[in-house]
Amino acid sequence: NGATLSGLSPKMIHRYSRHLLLPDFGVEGQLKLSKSSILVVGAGGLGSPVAMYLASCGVGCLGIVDSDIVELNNLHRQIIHTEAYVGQSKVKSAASSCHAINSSVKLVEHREALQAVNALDIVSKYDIVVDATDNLPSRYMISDCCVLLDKPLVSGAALGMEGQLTVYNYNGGPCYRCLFPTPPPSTACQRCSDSGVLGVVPGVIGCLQALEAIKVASAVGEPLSGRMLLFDALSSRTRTVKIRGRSPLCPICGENAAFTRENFQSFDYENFTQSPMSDRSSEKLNL
Amino acid sequence: NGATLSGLSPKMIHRYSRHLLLPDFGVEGQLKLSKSSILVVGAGGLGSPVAMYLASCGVGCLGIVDSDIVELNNLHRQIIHTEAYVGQSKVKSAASSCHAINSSVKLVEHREALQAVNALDIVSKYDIVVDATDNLPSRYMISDCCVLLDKPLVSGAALGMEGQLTVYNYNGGPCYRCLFPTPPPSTACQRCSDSGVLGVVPGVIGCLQALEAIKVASAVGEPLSGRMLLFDALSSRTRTVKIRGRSPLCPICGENAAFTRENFQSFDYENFTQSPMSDRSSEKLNL
Amino acid sequence: MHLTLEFGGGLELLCQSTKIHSVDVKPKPGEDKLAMRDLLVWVKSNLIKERPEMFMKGDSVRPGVLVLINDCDWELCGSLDTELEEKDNVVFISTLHGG
Amino acid sequence: MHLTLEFGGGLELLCQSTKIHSVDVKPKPGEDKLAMRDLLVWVKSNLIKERPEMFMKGDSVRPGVLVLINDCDWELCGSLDTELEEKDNVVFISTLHGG
Ligand SMILES: [Zn+2]
Ligand SMILES: [Zn+2]
Repeated sequence: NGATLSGLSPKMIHRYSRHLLLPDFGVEGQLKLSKSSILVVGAGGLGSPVAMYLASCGVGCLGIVDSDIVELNNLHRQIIHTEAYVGQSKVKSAASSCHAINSSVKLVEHREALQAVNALDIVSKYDIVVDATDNLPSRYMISDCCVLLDKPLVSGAALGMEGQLTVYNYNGGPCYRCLFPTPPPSTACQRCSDSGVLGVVPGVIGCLQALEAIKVASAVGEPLSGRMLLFDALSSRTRTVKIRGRSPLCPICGENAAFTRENFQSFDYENFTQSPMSDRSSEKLNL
Repeated sequence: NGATLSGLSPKMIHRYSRHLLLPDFGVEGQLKLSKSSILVVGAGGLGSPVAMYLASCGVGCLGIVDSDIVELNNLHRQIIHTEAYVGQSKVKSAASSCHAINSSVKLVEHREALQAVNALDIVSKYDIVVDATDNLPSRYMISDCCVLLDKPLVSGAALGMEGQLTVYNYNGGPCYRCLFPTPPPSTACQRCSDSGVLGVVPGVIGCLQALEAIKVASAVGEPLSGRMLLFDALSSRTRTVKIRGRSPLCPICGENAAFTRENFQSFDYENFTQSPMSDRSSEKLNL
Repeated sequence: MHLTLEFGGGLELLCQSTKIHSVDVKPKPGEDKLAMRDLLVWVKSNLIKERPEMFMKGDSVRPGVLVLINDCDWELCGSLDTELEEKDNVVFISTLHGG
Repeated sequence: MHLTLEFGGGLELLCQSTKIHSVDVKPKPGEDKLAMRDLLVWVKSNLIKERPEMFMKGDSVRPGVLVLINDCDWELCGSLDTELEEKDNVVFISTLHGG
């Protein structure tokens, strides 16, 4: 077995032994994982378990992008941050936690907001993108960017007592715009800061996002492409539904799409969705 | 609203604001959570997210019981432990992580194996028990103990690419023995150390266990009693199935059950299941 | 025709926070079939108690709402023209953006 | 009779690691119904390729295996005597203990 283990050091063989034992994963899955690079957009409720599980499982390179600062009211769900980091950069805090779990993973800290002007540069350095953001304009922007750069996108969302999960732009599957060509009215766009969220709900969805990213990176199993998982925490019911495929008419990924990198960089996503990317100005609690 | 907020300090109102905003949870849910005490049995793959999410969400008292030492090959899935704690007590490591996330939670460290001789003493101090162990005799022992002390039991398991979850002994629902009166042949009892486990699979199940514990503690939603969630990571499929209710003939929780605390304390669970509680002697990797 | 209708992602707030509705819906007089187009009108009149513009826009659902018939995106089976069958399950779910 | 049989929790290893089996099973000659009792015998002869004692014990499944008929514990609908119907889904799943 010396040959098949090449590429894994004795320390890796020990650390990941429970993965290597898996017939469906094994040495090949671990090697692919160790060569993959994954970008996590958002170090919040979803990003916390995503980054921690991707670090612990041994991806080669893990990038984290976020411009936010850790606040006390994040800690009820954002388990990657500790009280000691309140007031400091979320990316710095998240990278520190990931490094403590697995110092052999290369961590890249992007302490800035992912926006149309910098997204192509940042995303192009990774194989897979995980959307762990909390707002609508970022979701359109990340999906468009992933189509332009041909990167699979693991997209999760959580609000209140519900969560949703799917993989976009994978293996000929749909992009976010194929499903949602027109943004919803801005009055329909609730955030965790407006409506609340039970802390462990993004935990469940974030773990499932990490799983999908691992499956894509290691080429194991069937990723949730063309399917969407819907989770209701109150009833503990989950359904996996079949969703539409890539739309030939999609303005971004369709057959005659004429959306260029230049179009992307100058596209005003906040105006398109009538919704802001950052909610720090709207933080309030009405009881 | 001063009256309904009584019991929550201004700092708690700030920290848990995203919970308080939830119509289905709110101040009442948070207050109940802050008054609850939960015991997590096992600080491993399942126990990691369970303890972290229960600490972050603000339970009043969190007990963790485990006699194991952190090993490097735990870290691919046990995200509560860092490299710095390899060689040290899992309970010490887990409590330290939970304290860093939320210093207002009372943490109780039980650095010992939960066994028939000490289980009644330890479990009686808590309202809810989470079974996050990795072996069959512990599962029977914990369930029997929870029946004797009338504690709801949130039970999760993960192996390979699959996970299972249910709540036992809740509101007249079944106990573990109602479902599995006879132990399986010991050759059917695989562990993570024998067969491997994809690290994020106990992550998914552990988050779902934390959710069920939160629902029971806060009296919100429908806990998974009389139902079982089955998760297949390869296909990302989940099914929630209806399982049998409490069996009138159950030797532990049935109508004519004569199983006493004395019987419990002298019951040999390892002999009953023909399977050991600790697997440290059998640690090996055959590639 | 007996149908199970489910609302999620916040749409349940439009119908008094009830997520699952077990309903009987009759086809329009003179017709023997019920299309999704007709069901939407029925839902708007019978179940939606507030802000109907958060449910419908024109004769379809508003942008951002997924419609699933028996766990399958209605875009795959005819959208507004889909003809419903006895015991069908129809889910209306608003897409979430939080995290 | 067309049935979908699923194996999980490690039981799929007994049938060449295939989790989902779409099968046609005939009732015994002279009978017009198929009971779970008969299905178990059919599965043991036709799908189980190794260690049959990990699937059955006596005329039922071995301890530690849950049987679900259309997502419902077979203990709730007659166990071995349950009569199957066209297109039923039967799951055999071994309980897990790992963590
Ligand atoms: Zn598209
Ligand atoms: Zn019982």
